[in-house]
Amino acid sequence: MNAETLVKAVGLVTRAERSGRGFFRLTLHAPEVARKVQPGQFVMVAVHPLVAAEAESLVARWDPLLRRPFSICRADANRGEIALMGETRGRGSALLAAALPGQRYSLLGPLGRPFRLERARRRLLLVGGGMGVAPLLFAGERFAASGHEVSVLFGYRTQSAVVGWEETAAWAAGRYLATEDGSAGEKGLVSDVLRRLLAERGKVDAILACGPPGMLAAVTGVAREARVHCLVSLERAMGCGFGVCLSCAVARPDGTYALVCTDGPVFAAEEVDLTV
Amino acid sequence: MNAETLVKAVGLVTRAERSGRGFFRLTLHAPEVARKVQPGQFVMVAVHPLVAAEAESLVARWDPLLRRPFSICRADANRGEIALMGETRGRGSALLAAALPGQRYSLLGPLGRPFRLERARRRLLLVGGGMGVAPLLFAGERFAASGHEVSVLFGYRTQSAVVGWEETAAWAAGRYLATEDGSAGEKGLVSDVLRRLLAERGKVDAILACGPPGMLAAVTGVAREARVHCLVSLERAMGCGFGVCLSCAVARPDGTYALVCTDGPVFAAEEVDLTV
Amino acid sequence: MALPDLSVDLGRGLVLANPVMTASGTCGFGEELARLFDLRRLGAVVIKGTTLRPRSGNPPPRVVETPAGMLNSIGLQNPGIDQVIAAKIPPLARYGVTVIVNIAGDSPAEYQELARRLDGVPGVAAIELNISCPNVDRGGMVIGTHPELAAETVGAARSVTSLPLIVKLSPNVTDIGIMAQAVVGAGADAVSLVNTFTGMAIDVERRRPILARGVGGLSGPAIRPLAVYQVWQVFRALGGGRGRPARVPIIGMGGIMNARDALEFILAGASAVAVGTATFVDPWTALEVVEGIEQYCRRHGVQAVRDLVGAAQEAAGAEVEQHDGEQGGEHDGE
Amino acid sequence: MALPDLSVDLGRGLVLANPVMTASGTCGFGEELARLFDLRRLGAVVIKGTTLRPRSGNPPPRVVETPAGMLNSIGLQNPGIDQVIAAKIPPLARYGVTVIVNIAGDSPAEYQELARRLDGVPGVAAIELNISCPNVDRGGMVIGTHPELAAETVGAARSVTSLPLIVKLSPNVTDIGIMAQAVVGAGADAVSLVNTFTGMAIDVERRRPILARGVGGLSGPAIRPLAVYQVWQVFRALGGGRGRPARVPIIGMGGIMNARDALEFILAGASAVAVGTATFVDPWTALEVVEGIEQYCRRHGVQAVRDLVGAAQEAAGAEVEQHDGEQGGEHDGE
Ligand SMILES: Cc1cc2nc3c(=O)[nH]c(=O)nc-3n(C[C@H](O)[C@H](O)[C@H](O)COP(=O)(O)OP(=O)(O)OC[C@H]3O[C@@H](n4cnc5c(N)ncnc54)[C@H](O)[C@@H]3O)c2cc1C
Ligand SMILES: Cc1cc2nc3c(=O)[nH]c(=O)nc-3n(C[C@H](O)[C@H](O)[C@H](O)COP(=O)(O)OP(=O)(O)OC[C@H]3O[C@@H](n4cnc5c(N)ncnc54)[C@H](O)[C@@H]3O)c2cc1C
Ligand SMILES: Cc1cc2nc3c(=O)[nH]c(=O)nc-3n(C[C@H](O)[C@H](O)[C@H](O)COP(=O)(O)O)c2cc1C
Ligand SMILES: Cc1cc2nc3c(=O)[nH]c(=O)nc-3n(C[C@H](O)[C@H](O)[C@H](O)COP(=O)(O)O)c2cc1C
Ligand code: FES
Ligand code: FES
Repeated sequence: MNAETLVKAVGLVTRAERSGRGFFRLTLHAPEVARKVQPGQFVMVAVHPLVAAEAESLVARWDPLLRRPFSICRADANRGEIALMGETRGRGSALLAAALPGQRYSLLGPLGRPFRLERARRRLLLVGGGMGVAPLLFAGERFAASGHEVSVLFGYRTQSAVVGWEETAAWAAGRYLATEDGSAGEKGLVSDVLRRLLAERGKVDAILACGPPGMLAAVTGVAREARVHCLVSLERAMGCGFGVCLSCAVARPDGTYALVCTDGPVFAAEEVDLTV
Repeated sequence: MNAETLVKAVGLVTRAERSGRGFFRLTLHAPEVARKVQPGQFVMVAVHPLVAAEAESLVARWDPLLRRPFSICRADANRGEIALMGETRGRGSALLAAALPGQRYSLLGPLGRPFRLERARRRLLLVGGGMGVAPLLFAGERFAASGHEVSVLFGYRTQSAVVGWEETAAWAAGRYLATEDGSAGEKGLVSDVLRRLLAERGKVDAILACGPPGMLAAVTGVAREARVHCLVSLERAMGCGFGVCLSCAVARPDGTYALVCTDGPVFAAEEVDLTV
Repeated sequence: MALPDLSVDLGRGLVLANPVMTASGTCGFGEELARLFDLRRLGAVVIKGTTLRPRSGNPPPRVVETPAGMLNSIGLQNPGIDQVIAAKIPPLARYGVTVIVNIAGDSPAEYQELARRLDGVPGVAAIELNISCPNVDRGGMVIGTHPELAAETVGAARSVTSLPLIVKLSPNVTDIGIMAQAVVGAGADAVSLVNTFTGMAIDVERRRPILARGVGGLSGPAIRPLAVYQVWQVFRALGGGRGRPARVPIIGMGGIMNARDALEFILAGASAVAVGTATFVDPWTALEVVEGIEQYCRRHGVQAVRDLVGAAQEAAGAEVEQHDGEQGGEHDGE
Repeated sequence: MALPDLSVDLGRGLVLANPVMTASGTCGFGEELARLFDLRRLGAVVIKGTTLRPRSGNPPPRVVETPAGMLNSIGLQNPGIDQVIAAKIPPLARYGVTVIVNIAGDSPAEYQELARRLDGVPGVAAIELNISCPNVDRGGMVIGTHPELAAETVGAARSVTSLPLIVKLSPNVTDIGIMAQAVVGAGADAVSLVNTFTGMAIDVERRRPILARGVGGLSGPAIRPLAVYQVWQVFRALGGGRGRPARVPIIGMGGIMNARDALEFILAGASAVAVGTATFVDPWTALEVVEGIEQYCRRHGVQAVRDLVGAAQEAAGAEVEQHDGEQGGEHDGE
């Protein structure tokens, strides 16, 4: 954990975009978080909008009780803004999807270990699945700005599930899109496309991957075979987000557990056992 | 209970007014309720705004759990609108105070027995204390429109607590204002002012009263002494609002209990024992 | 696919059209709900706890809201068994509603007398014995927490009626499985659980309990995980397991707000469920639970809802098993 | 007015600057919170449950959110007592934090060994015995639900250490007052309650319990009314009453989210409180509870927080009294 940097901040919604399929994207004014956050980090968001300051102490709403982890997909220190993108899965995300401009949300963050790469790893391939593209968008933009050559391979179930793809055009050197049903881009699983790309395109210095568990297991397998350094960003149910509840356990190869919130969410592929 | 008329309706906030002191007034588009409601009736309001219909089933927010009773203070059948006014007391009212135009709230209603008066009782005096003026505003407007002569005597703690007073000008024949500290209108308790008014002004055919328990006890005492017919609208903590939980008990003179939600909230003063 | 079969057999001839009932004390005597929807669409209606003599109930405040729940101490306000038989049951019965009468007494003898008066009353489908009342005869011992007293009470009622007897268990015990075994041994045809958990809320400004009587019973979503687990335990204590039904049917309740919640109870081992506090929030909840269960069955290709009873027990791995011993299945104490 | 005196004496020389601690298992070993605020501003820090040997914990999922609460089955993941003594306690102790070590074992002998190793360790202010673990020696009997086993366990620990012993009681019992009496009789200097309530959540789509181990412990605001009542009961069972303190101090917890909630416990009879799940939602909660209690004392002209302990018991009328007998104070069963 970059605990030194953890703050409790108020995020004022300046923009709330929604799509029919339960996708949402919130732009929040939260200057301190925007200044500190690094790609790969996340915030714990309280899903109830704050009420007027003088009434906040009265308003105990404990259901849902726990904050929800969301990756930061963009940060603009100058404007003091961060962006989150999400999809409606359960009750917490459904509540956030209903956020309106002008509402304020309590945030804890930035949390977790960011994507860290030596400068020498110049050619990066970001491999994202579904909503897993969120932290990669932030990482891609920042690594491209600091001189890396960044390509993206994003996979989705179907065309209407494509999210975050357009904005990669601004900074990605190569862009590969796949859908499971072939309704957009190439037909197939990202791991299969990845295998072919690594064979055809030649050298990649590091893969940064985020997505559903099955996809990550497959992608890390391909990377291992191809001996490409691979960082994965993991998602686990989180109670606290800062290392005290021990709920976000992920198995290490030796059978002990790491914590996704403080040891991760970004791990080197070999640090974790994604098969259990 | 006018159970025949109970519906579950969605109220769309068309206007949300707030004052610094935690007062709020919500105008809701809820045509069916607006059409059916009679003065003295109330609605049970779920304090969580509804989310998008397709997500509503996902979003179980059970804290606060219970709906909150609010009197209807205005109804416009033509526009399909009702109005509620309230003050921030605890968590439910604090949440409603934060309502924004465009949000939708679930309502059950209209509920309870309305103010009922024979036509012969022409001269009415509405005696309200604090937020208790809410149902009286609706009653005053309607009774005035149907040919009664309606006067108002509203009492508040202090000037900044005055609420709903201005709008009585449109229909009230006589208007008396009192504050405990004398910062607006006459200085004193409504019950004292009432005693004097009844002595000075002569005949009143019925008193309609609503306000805090102490005030109601005093007002009904004065009415009894003066032998004026008196209807009171009571408030009690309510679990359901439609007669099934038995939580809203109010003592009858014989020691048994009446239910405020279905036997009331409007009672003839002699039906209830306000001293216990 | 054919309509899923929602019917459930609760023993001694008590067959419900579907597994959803209202919980006692949360639907009065059915009058208010009957104005809102056709009560015959529910499996059964369990009416307000009825005592030998009329009771006017406790002084207010009688309820206080707590996080995702509420405490109540209504005090069994009811018009007494004779009035219930004379005036409350007939209209429901005439209409064809399946009526279950919840009774409460101070002693085994009182339960017996209540059961005797109900035996043979037209339209009464079953009796539910609410055994969480303090036993005055036994110096304040609580029938619902003492297996022998509970068994004695059930036996007393059993001896005077041929109506199906459902025994409603208190959750305020170390091992609810032992209570279930005791009442089944004494002749209960079914068990229902949970009744409310004892709790208290304090007004910190006035420095006193909020409820006039101090303590109250906690209901609502807050208790759902506790209630689901107690149903799970009782199912096992009554011999239920992978593919094996429990010795008698279980009626599960506690915080059911929608069909998903109801299915948790059924999958844990309940043959039927009851909707309580949710009715206060939305009077149509029980009906929506019926519809939601039917939709779930269709969506999952389940032919009969009884095929779901205890199904989560079958799926549960060895770890749950091992965890869940005779003594009530403590988790490891965090 | 002078600053209110917030200090509390928990017996055997354990005096805290204020009545607020963190609850075991909800603040790790203090490292994360220490980066956020000065832990010396809390009465004490109770560190994660520690066992004889290191434990890697249960497979995930380990937590599931429930209405206003959460179920956990972490599985006592901890590095083992030797590592805790060598690496976890010293930094906290050096810093001047009051450290209470929570220990968990499988048998009285294991608790004894844990207590023996902690005796004399610099910086350990007290030991909290978490007795809700299944007892493997006694065929799965649970120490926390059997008065004799609990007493034996406390006696075993008592015989090897002069440190203050706090015994953490399980709420999953019919009468927590009896448990409290048993452990106090065996030498406990204080009791803490409640630990989590056993519960379960079922994934209805997959038809299996959500937690990998099936059952879990319920914590959070949902349980607060139950926990407040259990503190109320224990206060009485230990002889507390109008103006009389309990025989040993009580540490109350269960769903405390803010100072108001903490005051409910104090007014019910707790001398100190612990903040658990709330820390997950807001890591500064415990600190805010200290400040809120101080403000409350000022606002109400309370000179010492100990004057508030059990104050709601004094206010409670005869009805609460009458209701709240030896047997654990059932309400009337609604
Ligand atoms: C580091 C990190 C970063 C993340 N970044 C993002 C991001 O950028 N964007 C994003 O969209 N997500 C992200 N996530 C995932 C996100 O946190 C989760 O989607 C979110 O927490 C889900 O919360 P919820 O309340 O919507 O769902 P929950 O209510 O927690 O439920 C999740 C699912 O489980 C089901 N469920 C819950 N209880 C039961 C039950 N008893 N029976 C049956 N089903 C049940 C629900 O229906 C739902 O489908 C991230 C997660 C992590 C750990
Ligand atoms: C028929 C009827 C009509 C009504 N009409 C109106 C109306 O038109 N306008 C209006 O404003 N109101 C009206 N009311 C009153 C309104 O319903 C209540 O003010 C409202 O329900 C309060 O809800 P709440 O959630 O804000 O407060 P609650 O959370 O219910 O709490 C009320 C108060 O008790 C305190 N409290 C709760 N629990 C505790 C505790 N454990 N310890 C200490 N304190 C505690 C809270 O802090 C708060 O101050 C009406 C009531 C009825 C019955
Ligand atoms: C206001 C109220 C009154 C109740 N009255 C009774 C009763 O008379 N008899 C009884 O057996 N249970 C009674 N109960 C308990 C409910 O039937 C049910 O067991 C309990 O509330 C748990 O279900 P729920 O969480 O869905 O409400 C009552 C519950 C409430 C909330
Ligand atoms: C994730 C988690 C882990 C816990 N671990 C322990 C533990 O190791 N030892 C213990 O005695 N209690 C443990 N507890 C129980 C808490 O200390 C506390 O008793 C309980 O959670 C009730 O308080 P709360 O509602 O404020 O959380 C744990 C609780 C949680 C939520
Ligand atoms: S989420 Fe709490 S330790 Fe990781
Ligand atoms: S509020 Fe439920 S009966 Fe009146």
